[in-house]
Amino acid sequence: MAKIMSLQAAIEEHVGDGDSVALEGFTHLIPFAAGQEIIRQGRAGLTLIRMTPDLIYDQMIGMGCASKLVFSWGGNPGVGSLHRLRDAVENGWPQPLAIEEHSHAAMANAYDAGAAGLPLALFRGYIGNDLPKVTATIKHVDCPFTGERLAAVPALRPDVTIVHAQKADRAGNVLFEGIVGVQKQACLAARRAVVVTVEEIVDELAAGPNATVLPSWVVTAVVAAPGGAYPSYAHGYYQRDNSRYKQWDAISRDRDSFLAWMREHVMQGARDTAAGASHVLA
Amino acid sequence: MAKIMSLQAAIEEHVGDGDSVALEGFTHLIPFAAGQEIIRQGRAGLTLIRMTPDLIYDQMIGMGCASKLVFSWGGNPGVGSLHRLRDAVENGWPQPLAIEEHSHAAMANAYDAGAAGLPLALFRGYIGNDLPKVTATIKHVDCPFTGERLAAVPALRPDVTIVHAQKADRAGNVLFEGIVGVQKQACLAARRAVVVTVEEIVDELAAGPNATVLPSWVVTAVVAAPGGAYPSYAHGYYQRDNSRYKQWDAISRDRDSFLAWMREHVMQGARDTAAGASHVLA
Amino acid sequence: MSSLEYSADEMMTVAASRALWNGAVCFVGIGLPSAAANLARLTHAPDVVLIYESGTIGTKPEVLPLSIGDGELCETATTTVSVPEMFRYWLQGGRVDVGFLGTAQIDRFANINTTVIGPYHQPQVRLPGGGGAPEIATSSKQIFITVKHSPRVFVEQLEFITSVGHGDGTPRDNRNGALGRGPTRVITDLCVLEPDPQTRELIVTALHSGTTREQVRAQTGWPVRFAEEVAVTAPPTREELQVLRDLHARTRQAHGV
Amino acid sequence: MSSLEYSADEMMTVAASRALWNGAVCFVGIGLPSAAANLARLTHAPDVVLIYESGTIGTKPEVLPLSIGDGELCETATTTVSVPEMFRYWLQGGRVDVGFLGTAQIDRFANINTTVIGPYHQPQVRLPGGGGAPEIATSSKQIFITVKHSPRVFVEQLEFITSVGHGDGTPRDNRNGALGRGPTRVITDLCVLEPDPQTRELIVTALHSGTTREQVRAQTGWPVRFAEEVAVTAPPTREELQVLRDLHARTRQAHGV
Repeated sequence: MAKIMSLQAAIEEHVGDGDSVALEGFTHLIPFAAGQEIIRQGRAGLTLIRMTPDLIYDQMIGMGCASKLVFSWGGNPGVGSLHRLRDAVENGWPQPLAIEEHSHAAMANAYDAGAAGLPLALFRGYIGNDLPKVTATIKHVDCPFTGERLAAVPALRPDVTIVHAQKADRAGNVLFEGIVGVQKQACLAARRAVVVTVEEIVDELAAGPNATVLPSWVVTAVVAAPGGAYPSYAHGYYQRDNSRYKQWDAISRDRDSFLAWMREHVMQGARDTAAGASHVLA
Repeated sequence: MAKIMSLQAAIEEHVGDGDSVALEGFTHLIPFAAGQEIIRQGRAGLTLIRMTPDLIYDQMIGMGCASKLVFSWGGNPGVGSLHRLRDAVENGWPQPLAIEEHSHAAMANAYDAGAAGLPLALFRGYIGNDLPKVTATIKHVDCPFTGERLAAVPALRPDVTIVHAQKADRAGNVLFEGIVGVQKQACLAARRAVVVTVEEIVDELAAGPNATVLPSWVVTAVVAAPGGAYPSYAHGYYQRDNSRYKQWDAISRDRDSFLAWMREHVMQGARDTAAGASHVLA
Repeated sequence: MSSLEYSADEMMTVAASRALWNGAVCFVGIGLPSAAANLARLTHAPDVVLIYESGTIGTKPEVLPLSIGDGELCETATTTVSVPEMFRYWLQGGRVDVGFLGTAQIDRFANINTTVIGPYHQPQVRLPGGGGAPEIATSSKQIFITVKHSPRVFVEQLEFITSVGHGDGTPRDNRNGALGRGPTRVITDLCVLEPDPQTRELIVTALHSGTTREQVRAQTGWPVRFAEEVAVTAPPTREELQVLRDLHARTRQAHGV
Repeated sequence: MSSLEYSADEMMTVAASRALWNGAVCFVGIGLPSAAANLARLTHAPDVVLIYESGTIGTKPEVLPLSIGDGELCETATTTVSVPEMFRYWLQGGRVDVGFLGTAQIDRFANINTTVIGPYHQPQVRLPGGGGAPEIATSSKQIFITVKHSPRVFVEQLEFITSVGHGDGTPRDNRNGALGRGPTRVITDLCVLEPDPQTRELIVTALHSGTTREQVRAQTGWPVRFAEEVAVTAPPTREELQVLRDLHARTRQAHGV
């Protein structure tokens, strides 16, 4: 059964140095508040897993939390580069970052396999491109019925998965709505803990019979974090702050301006999340 | 784009002798009206695919529509045997019936693989039991990462899939709610045609963002068939007629009483479906 | 306890229900397992999580379902997923504490047959088949089986293994891929059997109150052995009986038969 | 047509939009492809089915999304599925008529690179990577690519193939597993290129109205060839321009920048 707790306590208890951690949310419901709490708590040596690292991993990488990144598209959506990710890969700043690079199809299938308790995902992919030359975890399996050669990748099984959702009820059942991405799969693939931040904790989820719901008993911790997906968005609560995504390009391009921004908006308290919460109220 | 048409026309146009046909619906939303129309039109030589043959395949087998059955649980749920299925398997009446027998996990995975355009499904199954000795399509694949030996079955790709749903809109988009079974997978796995009977055709589906919806462009024909799942049920419309399932045991136990019942309730017109429709109105 | 009147069937259902603990995640077969699992939920294990293969998770039916996919199961569930998701993410994903099965036949190693009596290709009796059981048997952390005792059910040799128990008694090797411990308890209308820790053969570990060893021997198709210490199953309590009878009464009324 | 003022970018988007037909199922990349696909939907192809990799199917956004997963895409969609389902059932399932991609670099066989400039392990410029493109490129029935013409984009040799086009020009063999025909059209701000039916090298099949062969040659990093008959792309119509400009204006307003 999920335990309802504070964000600080949830990260303290469930995320340790050196863990492999997936903070998922495909453009929508990105768990910024949780990622920034990990930064504030100074975690290091993490293997960060995420299809689209987005601003949150740019921040975590730039602040030195990560020693490895598993990903499939590392840009600032609609804007351009993730400069902190680039600086780490191109120049090893603030520290070298190992990368394991996949396609979206591979990572989505690998999460699916992790949720399904399989050791591998099989799919029609990695045909004719150079990714298998640089990513050691890509293999192939021949279909015993047709002879077709299919791509295989190991299941993704993060130690801890962290996601943001719209609602939990008081028992800790969680509802996701809108663009649901790979959140459910990433949660069900976690080996040790599933931490879910939510916009609000309610008496009744009022979900349809086939809504995307995680039952309480597969969730470790539920955290009320209104605005916790800001500057990404929470369908039904607030919109994506596209201007922030655009501003990030300038903020993050330079190491000093990045550090100054992080000090002001993240390290001295959850001001970024508060900005998100104010969007909800607005 | 789906074409809205009559049940008779849809079956005439899309189901031919010798086709492999999946009529799916896991206890809920079983497409009885469509199956009975296939009987009325006298189709023969069909390969019938269904996880739980249920009363509808018992009727189709007893009326001589089928030469082969692919299935994973062939009982009358909560009641006992399917006597027409047993008579075909045990005594070859009204004609011999080849069977390809699987577990639910295998068939569910095989539909999933069919929907996903894969040639095979891989899963952890068929361990320690005798099904692989009698079902030739069960093979194994070794995981290239862990060495684990996993079961493999070919993807299910019916020529035609037929399902029943609650609603379609006038464009032919289809909504399923409640126990959604393998309907979506079975539809997306079809090679040639997808026929959907529905309780009603409406202006707006009024579905949630993540409801189980089949877009019109993957559906071939939509048929208004109120009561079309009777004596199974349609969540939100009418309940399962458990007494009919129990009565079927006596009706179907004897060849003559079976034939008499079919003549009266099916062959002379869609009286069974009308009974279902009257449940809706009640 | 004053002496209550109860049937052997009621004793079986009550004994089976007691095996479930509060909070257990239970993948429920239809029939006897469903009655036992819901009795547990309505008595000592209110937070047991009941999963049916139709995709319903955390269901709390007011009446017993006739089929594995009755509407009641969906309407009272935490959520309802597709059948492929049920078998992939929830069962194969290793989330099930107890797979609760019935059967047509069982052998001394708790292998079960629900497929066929007689040769597969020339059956005397064609049974319904495996359904979810073959993989429930190997992906659940442990298996409970509940079935009425009779020599036609408890047989020396199965003609067909539909769902594996402890195979031929050889300790399971992880490499064969089964995740769980297999059958840990068989609950009948006469007794409870558990696998011998060494041989994995089913031995009687508890006799239901009032049952004799002779009765069990007479209803078992092999020379059944008894544990060194055989417990006695306490008879149903007044509450257990009341809740079970109410459940059956509600069910009869709801099903209109 | 009277002569209208329009930019080369507008010509590119309009030419790309015209390539889509009504009813086509189009898997849409962000940026230029998204603008072209939505322009098609708002002009000659109202029933084009737009799919974004975030899981939105049949989406009809009023404004262009900045990201592949803007809320607008979900709110206006027929349905929204999980990302694994999107890649498994919808893309790999073979349901996509046109995969519409942008790129950072492209070679003469329409292979594309969005991964890295310089050696992979010591990059000069680390690009975002493949995202959905590697499998869009091989599971869609055909691929359109739209990108601005420049010698840094149209290069003689890619340092990294992120998503395969026509490989080294050897005709595709079904056994390598790619389902579709690969890139059939590349639309730039100067021209349209298509693979030569024999060699599969991209050749210029249409010049946008007012563009010269010299301009194309100057902006292409290899000695580009021209088809025997080179068509001229009609300039944007008044309606196309109006709809496109309205779309961009609505988008600017909605994004608040």
